Amino acid sequence: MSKLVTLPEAVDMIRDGELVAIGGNVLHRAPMALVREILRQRKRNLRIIKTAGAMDVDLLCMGDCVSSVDAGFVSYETEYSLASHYRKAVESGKVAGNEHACYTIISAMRAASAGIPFMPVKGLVTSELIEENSYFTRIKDPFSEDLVTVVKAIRPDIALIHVHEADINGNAYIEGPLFDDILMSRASKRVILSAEKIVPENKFAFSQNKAQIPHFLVEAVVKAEKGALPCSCLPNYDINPKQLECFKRCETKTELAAYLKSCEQTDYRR
Amino acid sequence: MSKLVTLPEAVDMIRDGELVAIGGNVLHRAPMALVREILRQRKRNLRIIKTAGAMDVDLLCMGDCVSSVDAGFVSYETEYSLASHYRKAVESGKVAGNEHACYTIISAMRAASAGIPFMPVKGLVTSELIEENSYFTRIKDPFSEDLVTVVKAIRPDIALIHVHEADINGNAYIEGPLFDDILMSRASKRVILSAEKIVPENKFAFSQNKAQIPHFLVEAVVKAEKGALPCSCLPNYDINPKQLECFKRCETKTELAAYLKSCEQTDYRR
Amino acid sequence: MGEVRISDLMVCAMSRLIRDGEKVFQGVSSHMPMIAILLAKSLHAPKSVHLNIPGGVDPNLKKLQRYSSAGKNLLEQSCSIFPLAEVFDLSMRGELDVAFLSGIQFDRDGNVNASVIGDYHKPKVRMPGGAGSAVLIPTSRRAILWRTKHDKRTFVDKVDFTTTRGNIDRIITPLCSFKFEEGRLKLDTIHPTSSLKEIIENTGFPVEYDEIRYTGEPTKEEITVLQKIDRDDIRSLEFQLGGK
Amino acid sequence: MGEVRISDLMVCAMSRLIRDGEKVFQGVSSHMPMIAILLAKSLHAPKSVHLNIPGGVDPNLKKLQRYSSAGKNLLEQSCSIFPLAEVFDLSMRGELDVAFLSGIQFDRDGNVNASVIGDYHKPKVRMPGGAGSAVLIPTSRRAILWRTKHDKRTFVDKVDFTTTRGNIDRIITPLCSFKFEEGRLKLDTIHPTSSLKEIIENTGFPVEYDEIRYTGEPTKEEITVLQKIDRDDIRSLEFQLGGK
Repeated sequence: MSKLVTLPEAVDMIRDGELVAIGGNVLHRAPMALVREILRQRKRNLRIIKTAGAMDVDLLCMGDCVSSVDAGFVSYETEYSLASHYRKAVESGKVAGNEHACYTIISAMRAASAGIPFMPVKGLVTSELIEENSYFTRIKDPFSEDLVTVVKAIRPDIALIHVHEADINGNAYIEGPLFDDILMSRASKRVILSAEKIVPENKFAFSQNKAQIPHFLVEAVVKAEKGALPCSCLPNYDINPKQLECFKRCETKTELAAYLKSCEQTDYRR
Repeated sequence: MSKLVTLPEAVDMIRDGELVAIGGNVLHRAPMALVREILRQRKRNLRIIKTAGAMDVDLLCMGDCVSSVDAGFVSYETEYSLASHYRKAVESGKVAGNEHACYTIISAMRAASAGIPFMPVKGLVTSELIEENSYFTRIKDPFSEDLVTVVKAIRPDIALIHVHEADINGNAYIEGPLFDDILMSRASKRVILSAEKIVPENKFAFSQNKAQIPHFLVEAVVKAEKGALPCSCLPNYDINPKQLECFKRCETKTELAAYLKSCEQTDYRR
Repeated sequence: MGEVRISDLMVCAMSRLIRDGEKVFQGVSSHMPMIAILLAKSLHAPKSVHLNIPGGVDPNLKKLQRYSSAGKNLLEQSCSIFPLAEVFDLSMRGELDVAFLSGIQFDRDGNVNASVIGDYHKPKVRMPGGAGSAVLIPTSRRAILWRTKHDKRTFVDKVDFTTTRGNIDRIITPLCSFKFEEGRLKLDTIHPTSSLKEIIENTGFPVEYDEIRYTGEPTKEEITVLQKIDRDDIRSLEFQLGGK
Repeated sequence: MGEVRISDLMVCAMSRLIRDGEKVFQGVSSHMPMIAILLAKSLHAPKSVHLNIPGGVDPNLKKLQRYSSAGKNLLEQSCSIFPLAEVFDLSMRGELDVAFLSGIQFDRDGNVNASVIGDYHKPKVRMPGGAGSAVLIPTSRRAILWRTKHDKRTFVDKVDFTTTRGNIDRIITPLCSFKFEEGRLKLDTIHPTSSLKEIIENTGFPVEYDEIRYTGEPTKEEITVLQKIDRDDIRSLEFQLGGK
């Protein structure tokens, strides 16, 4: 049975309030078509998980889709400056900004992927993050009696990951940097993929490049050529500065709606 | 500076009493040339770490090189029956057989690779292994107050891994099943590689197949064509049943010495 | 029925327990389960997912290795790689449907010994180790155990050592299939090559059952497929070698 | 000296801290450290190891990305892949030599704030997050910090929030280099474009020093190499954009 669905069908699988992990890193291979459709469908109170986010998290905050963000970093990099909508949402108290190091997000997802409730983290030593956040605490190492910081497991309800190739069963291949997406696909209860290209079912069987995400972890696949734009999905395409700047200039709901509208033709292309 | 050394030089780097992790799985890609040289150099009191061992552990036990074995499984598979020298050594009390599940070895190495003192293990629930072995214990999950079993980290002093290709800097590539060798290369303080082939320094840079073990983790590289025999190193070669059976027939020290001698020409070929 | 071989019967019994779409793991020294999975995938459970140690998901096995059920051939033509450590993780988070595992002693309460005969720290016999059993029996949705010996030293009143216990679905032996229900092992089906009497005589605990049922014989179709996927009769190896 | 640019000076100062053979990590929003590593590898530290987020070990960078220091180009012609999660692990087990990191506030006691200005739970300003700082500053052998702003809001008496503290080696600013010794930040070298007076006026804690020393100007060789590896002057981006 094919797992291929349309973009609206895929996003319809996300329920308000769910814990949603987003693949990619800063402006690279973020599942932007899926993110835009979340705004169009007015999802609410999503709790976002990301190691290093940028436009994805910013856009979701501007669209009022988010109640919390657990991340190690949320900002555009040097050239495109700060994620102002995320920032405003946290500063106003609308969104809970659950601060992590990228590594504690990774550690928390490793815990989830191994079915364990927490993960010790060596590096978090002298930090007010431990006292101020309920997902960190210190326990005794039972073997040495030394204190060790631990982070609570994060098991996302759903992961949104943009890949280069997928087949209709859900086997998926990412070219180049994997970032933390493979771990994310394991840590999450369900996985929705958007893919630049739908490949024949036996393609990976006869290829050197095996799918890094096996079909049985995947719930749905959306064909989404250019589905990461305006973020990059190299080697297919680099960022689209014009579209990125166009969004960065959005300040009102009307401007946001216009931005979303302007992407519809690409996003809905099958 | 080249890390290429001879087989005797490599094994000379292993000190008596060290915690030695051995790559491969059962009869597949075990670093047998290195193992044989350990016997020739009469190393003593090595503490062996392996997920699923077979002839490697058996041979080391027969050579009186071992004081303990931490493993999930030590046996030849169906056709070649049990690891009788390992078994005798444990039953006689000469070797401490520290019983694990393969997964608790993996978990313990994951802990070491993340610099943490222990790792929670979901699956070890009702088991006398927990009470009877000091490297397992139960602690409270600080977030739920539920009990969780944890395994103590295992940080081998040295890992011995047989690979298909390595360059003189220590970058190494394994074809086919990786088993737990990549994790092992991270968890261990030092890594010694034996390689079927020494490839030019820029080979991996221009290849699709990148080294899975980066040079900076590696201390020494030995050129060891057929270095896994009589175990398999596919696709290069499958097991050598004749040599395997020849060893399985060894019962006395004299026969063992003859077996080791018979491999010298292959093992010492440069 | 005449020509029913125990190895065929056991493999078919194991195979039929696999349901379509299930994720199924087989480990080391596990030729019979490996062949059972291949059989199920050829017949009633084409969408079941074959997981193994090297990590080839649903390999297209052209030739089985006689000496190993964990070799490189298990990567052949697989679409994705999902090796041992990942399979363990999958089970730990509750998503592995079936794990084929073994042990050397089983008792009526569902305890499994894969460790030692005798005292744990001064064992009379040290076994190879349970490999996956200790962590997979408790966490897989259904653990299917098999053992090619069925005698009073294997099915005992009380195991010498509890390596693990957990979600046991069935234990397949040369004489019968046990199921685990209401906290104890019960006779599920009697192999047509055996009898209730023989089972009772060879079991170290009282044999309990709800009704007398027999294991279905291998069908012609099953035998035909078995002969195709396992030309060299590797499924009988454990018997030829006197059990593991 | 005339033409010394602060961006060149800072990158050279960072670069010179890298010793041959060291494993050095640069993260997100880290163009200056990235270029400093490339410079070191071209000159005095050819065997230093360049680690980054996508994971290309020692990539052969033909063109830098203006908008990112974490892109796919960082895999180009690398011999092996060692991505972020692995770099973190490496640091956790004590084997990462140098991590280039940042923060928004630093105090004399070596505390680093990468989190908020104001109250943690009701922040006046919420920062992007420390990404790697919180776990890498304590675990890397030497954390080298850089910040393109040097004022009394950045170098403060007491940070608003202690995100982390740890093995700080140097903090490179547009005015000077601080070192961390005997439990406190001390002035290490004064940039030739600055002065002790300017540093004191722009630092929120008493400026302590053992002796007055100056940061060496970029050499001709360094500038030549910089112009080659960073043709587009991406190293000056943080200044053009008014700091991060």
